[in-house]
Amino acid sequence: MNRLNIELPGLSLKNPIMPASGCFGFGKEFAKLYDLSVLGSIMIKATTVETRLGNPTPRVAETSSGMLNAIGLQNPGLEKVISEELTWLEQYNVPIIANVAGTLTEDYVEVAEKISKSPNVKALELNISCPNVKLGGITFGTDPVVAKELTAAVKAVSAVPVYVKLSPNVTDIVSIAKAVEEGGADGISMINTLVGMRLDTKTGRPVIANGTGGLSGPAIKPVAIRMVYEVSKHVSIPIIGMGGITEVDDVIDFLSAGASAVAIGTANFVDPFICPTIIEQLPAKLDELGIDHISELVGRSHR
Amino acid sequence: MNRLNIELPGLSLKNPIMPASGCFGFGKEFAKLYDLSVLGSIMIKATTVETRLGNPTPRVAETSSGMLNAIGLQNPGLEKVISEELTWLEQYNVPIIANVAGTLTEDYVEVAEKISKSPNVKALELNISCPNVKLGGITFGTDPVVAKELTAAVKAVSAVPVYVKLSPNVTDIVSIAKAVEEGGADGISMINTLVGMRLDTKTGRPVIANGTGGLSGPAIKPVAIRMVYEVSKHVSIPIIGMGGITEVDDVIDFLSAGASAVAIGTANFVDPFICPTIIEQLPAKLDELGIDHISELVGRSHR
Amino acid sequence: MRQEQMTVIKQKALATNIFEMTLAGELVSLMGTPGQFVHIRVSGGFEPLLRRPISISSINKDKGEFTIIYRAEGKGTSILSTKTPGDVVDVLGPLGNGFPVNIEGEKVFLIGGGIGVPPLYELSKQLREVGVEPIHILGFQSSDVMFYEEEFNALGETYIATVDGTAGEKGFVTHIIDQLPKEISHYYACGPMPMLKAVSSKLAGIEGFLSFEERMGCGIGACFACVCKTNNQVDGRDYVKVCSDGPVFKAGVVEL
Amino acid sequence: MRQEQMTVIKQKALATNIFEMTLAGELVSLMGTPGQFVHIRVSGGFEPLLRRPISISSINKDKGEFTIIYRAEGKGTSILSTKTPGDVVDVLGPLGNGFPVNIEGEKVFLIGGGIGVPPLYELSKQLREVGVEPIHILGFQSSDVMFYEEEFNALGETYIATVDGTAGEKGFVTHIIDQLPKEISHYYACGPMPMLKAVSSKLAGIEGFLSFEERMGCGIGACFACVCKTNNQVDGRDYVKVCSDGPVFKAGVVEL
Ligand SMILES: Cc1cc2nc3c(=O)[nH]c(=O)nc-3n(C[C@H](O)[C@H](O)[C@H](O)COP(=O)(O)OP(=O)(O)OC[C@H]3O[C@@H](n4cnc5c(N)ncnc54)[C@H](O)[C@@H]3O)c2cc1C
Ligand SMILES: Cc1cc2nc3c(=O)[nH]c(=O)nc-3n(C[C@H](O)[C@H](O)[C@H](O)COP(=O)(O)OP(=O)(O)OC[C@H]3O[C@@H](n4cnc5c(N)ncnc54)[C@H](O)[C@@H]3O)c2cc1C
Ligand SMILES: Cc1cc2nc3c(=O)[nH]c(=O)nc-3n(C[C@H](O)[C@H](O)[C@H](O)COP(=O)(O)O)c2cc1C
Ligand SMILES: Cc1cc2nc3c(=O)[nH]c(=O)nc-3n(C[C@H](O)[C@H](O)[C@H](O)COP(=O)(O)O)c2cc1C
Ligand code: FES
Ligand code: FES
Repeated sequence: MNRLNIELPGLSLKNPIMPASGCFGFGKEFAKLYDLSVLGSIMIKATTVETRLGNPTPRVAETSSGMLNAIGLQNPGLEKVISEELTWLEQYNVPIIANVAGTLTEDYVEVAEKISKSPNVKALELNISCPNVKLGGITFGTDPVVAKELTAAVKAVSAVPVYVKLSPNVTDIVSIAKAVEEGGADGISMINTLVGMRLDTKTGRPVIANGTGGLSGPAIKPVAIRMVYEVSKHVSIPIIGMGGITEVDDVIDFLSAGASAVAIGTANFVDPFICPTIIEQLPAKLDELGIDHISELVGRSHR
Repeated sequence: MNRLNIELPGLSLKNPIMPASGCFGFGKEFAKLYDLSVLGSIMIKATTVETRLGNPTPRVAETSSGMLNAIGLQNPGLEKVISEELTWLEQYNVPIIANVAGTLTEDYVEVAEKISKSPNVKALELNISCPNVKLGGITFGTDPVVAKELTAAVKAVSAVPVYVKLSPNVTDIVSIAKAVEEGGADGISMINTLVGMRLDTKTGRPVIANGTGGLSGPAIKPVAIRMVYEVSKHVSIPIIGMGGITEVDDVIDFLSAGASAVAIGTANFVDPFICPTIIEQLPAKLDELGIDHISELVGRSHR
Repeated sequence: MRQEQMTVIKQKALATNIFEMTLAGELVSLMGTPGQFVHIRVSGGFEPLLRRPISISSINKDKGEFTIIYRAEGKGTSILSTKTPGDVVDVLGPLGNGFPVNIEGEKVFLIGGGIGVPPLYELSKQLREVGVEPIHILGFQSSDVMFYEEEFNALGETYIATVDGTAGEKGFVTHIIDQLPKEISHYYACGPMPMLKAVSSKLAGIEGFLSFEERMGCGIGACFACVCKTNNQVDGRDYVKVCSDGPVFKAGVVEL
Repeated sequence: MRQEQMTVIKQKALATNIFEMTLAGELVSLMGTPGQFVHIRVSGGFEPLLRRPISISSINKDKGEFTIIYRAEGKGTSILSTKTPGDVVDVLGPLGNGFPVNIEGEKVFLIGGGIGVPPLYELSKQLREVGVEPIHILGFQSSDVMFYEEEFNALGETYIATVDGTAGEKGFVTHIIDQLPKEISHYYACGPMPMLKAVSSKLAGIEGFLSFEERMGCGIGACFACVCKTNNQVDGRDYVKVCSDGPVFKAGVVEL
């Protein structure tokens, strides 16, 4: 019996574990370390219409139990992602979730329409929450009306289900979640990074060239759990939860809070084998909790 | 020469270091450990009109580089705070900042009017950002219009300058800051805690009886620095910065980001001598940075 | 109360995940009543961030040493269990108000459950010194995690209960209480809340002292983390703080 | 590339805050060109969270050991400096592409600044093995933080510059370069960005290899943290990743 499989719109997951967008590139590097087919899914790096060079360096800084990044959506652009990266990924038996980004609605629509036709792309992740670009990104994710419209526009063209990735940098995440649900989203992924900043104590200047960056890692887990908990109470579409997962217990917590699957970001930098390690540890954890199938954990905190 | 003194509306601070509200009670316990007169100021526990019993326990939980609390504004009530706590504090040569909380505008106004007449209360801190009470608190801190009106109402009755304590749980903290400045605030204190949650992995239930709690400690420092940096660019009233300070370098960072003084919360639980220790370390730190007076650091990151 | 970098003198595993650690320093000179606790910072960084409250289980003023007994369970106590003699540990204490020893009485029950047992050891010693005869009733999950049976035996009658029956009576401390004559003037209890509840209702009518546990922040009374509701007002308040008003309260004071 | 819990064989202070550490494990068998680096996790927890990139400074395949030389400066490297023989350290490596050794040439400059010096040591050894004569030009802040002068001397001509003049020439490596005949086929440089800039403009026209530093996340090419702009397209890209395309690039490739 497979005790770990999860069925979500567009996604038949062997297990609920996947690397988070931006923390795994397009898989090539990690493929040198382990067989990518063990993963539930892969959320590939944000893709935009054109090639993006991203922000100046330094782009990362360490903080207490966390890190800041301001990569700035660097990616080779839609064409190359489809022709090179996604094609290369076809050798693995793993559904891909394509992270879609842009500046204008048209950009999102173009990327979504084209990338959703790639045979191994089984779902889109609409990135309306990137804090590290001046235009687009997070601006779409902080206003419910705008978020809903964008979701609807992308849904209209996408050949696969659409998950919308929410920003935690909002007063009321539930209202954004409800709006994207109304806009036709098939699921939600959350959370993206919190906007943060680190200064160089000697000079007083920001460490990251961009000034601010996105905070990720264990430091943000309590915020992520809270938001997943609240959103799952108010929407009926599934949630892919993330934010600070570093060990198997964190996965249990996200599922308990109401996520149906989880993504692991920063922890891949700390321990490149973290995804397969957690996948291996899950069955024993289920035994420990006296649970047959992992889906029984979903939303347990509400019951 | 005093290299550490800071002049702020209503406050002549010997140094820019003060314990944050809620992490120091009314000073009695720490007075057993050191002379409170060494402190720049003391931000006393939130005071409401009536006695409050607060939330059920457990009220605290630990997280990575942080903690959650849901005390729920427990306090002995306005009368007792004035007659017992503030009177007792008069023996120390230290200006008090009274943290004012309530459910309705009238409550805030009543507490502000009365407590601001206590001789050692030199400023008020308007708590529009407590995440741990069902009514009042944070609801005032997430809407600029409401925040401005409350500020104006309190300013109208307060005998001393009013600092408004901002919540980080908002989409646009600058708009709230500007609103309270327009409402007549003499200063801003920031940040209060981020709303978070921890689950018990075994049971899936929230560890804190209240469900959610406020996240504080080093984990939130990057968020706090970012917000102080942004707000200080857009308002002309001074900022008392806080969020995750545990060592002297953190103080430098907050000043660099634009704060004129800082408050220390959670770190008092970790090291009860943290405030006097940092005060002692500051002069050597100024030497190291080649700076004569601490005020030269304020807003350095913008220059 | 003081904060001190104390030196580890001894660290010994008593049972599965149960450790006994002896620490030396000047702070010991401030220790008095049994049932007080210390607030320990197990690492210099933020992993973990908060201190851990642990009861003082015995005091040796002559040597300037005291002992704690703790279960290595979560992050903090696991780190504590890796310390070896010569290491220093950041201790804040002694904290709180302990068990009263100057009582009028001849025989008393000392009732402990699991890691609630440790403070009863110093209590028992001090009671004997003032001529009170302690009868120990100690409950554990199983024999694996049982400790100090002999030490308590040396101080007075000792009854053991284990949930799984692997040592002593099978069951809870209340089963033993049921079987013993109640020829006591007082009882003292420390253990999980359900035990305190059961014990205080079984021994209703006899003056008792209960030691409570609550999650703590500051440990010194400043943060209101560890508050318990009281049945009646205490000093004009409807609540007490476990850390500074307790951890020991007269039975009946705290709402159970 | 592999991840391994490697064993500390030796830890030695070479100069003020400069440490030399030897590690053993199977990962050494994968090491090849000099100039590659390892990505080290210095603690099991989140303090600090990220790995630290450190160059391989010498390789001993027979013994299955390699050596790093690092400055204990911030959180991570300070913790690393407390490790003692027998401790294990989590190492990911070898990473990146190093300095090419199979060159056509007789004499080369090896130019290092501060903690950029370490990888030049293995480079120098390997160059000598293929019959190339290395001339070492090493810059340090002051004699306090200077290391490996003798080791480099044993491999070839070695010139030292210190900023404060406490050892060798007072000034920068470029002052020494100015004074030396440029009878070299290639140069290799590793050090801070301003040094790389100055050196490559001084030696313009000679083929050179520069090793770069950037803040890193993953260290393996997946996160785009360590990107540098290139002067011309490389494999159809306007950028390179220091961790996986570098850290060594031909002079002229990366925008300085
Ligand atoms: C007054 C008092 C005396 C105590 N005496 C002893 C003793 O002598 N021996 C012993 O083994 N234990 C004792 N405890 C319980 C002990 O404090 C906890 O077992 C310990 O804090 C758990 O820490 P951890 O690192 O193992 O767990 P973690 O799960 O890492 O702890 C996370 C957080 O929860 C808190 N916490 C977890 N469990 C408890 C608990 N039961 N009570 C209070 N806080 C808790 C921790 O302090 C920490 O802040 C006492 C508790 C109190 C309040
Ligand atoms: C390819 C490469 C090879 C290196 N080889 C060596 C070597 O052989 N010896 C040596 O002493 N140092 C070397 N460094 C620099 C070394 O990585 C940093 O000094 C070290 O990461 C600083 O960590 P910390 O814990 O002391 O500082 P912290 O201030 O705690 O570091 C905070 C964060 O910034 C990063 N960081 C800080 N300084 C640097 C830097 N100069 N380069 C990259 N990241 C940095 C850290 O990795 C960490 O993520 C190399 C760097 C790179 C990129
Ligand atoms: C270096 C880095 C790059 C990221 N890039 C993206 C991205 O391109 N698109 C996106 O939606 N999220 C991106 N994220 C956010 C992560 O996918 C994830 O939401 C966040 O980091 C929280 O998870 P974590 O704490 O496990 O890292 C990035 C995060 C990091 C650390
Ligand atoms: C236990 C606890 C109680 C608090 N109570 C209050 C309060 O009564 N009023 C208030 O304005 N802030 C309160 N705060 C927030 C702190 O004053 C401070 O804004 C926050 O903790 C961030 O600072 P820190 O990271 O240094 O703790 C409380 C924080 C903690 C941890
Ligand atoms: S733990 Fe802070 S008041 Fe008791
Ligand atoms: S450090 Fe991640 S790509 Fe280089």
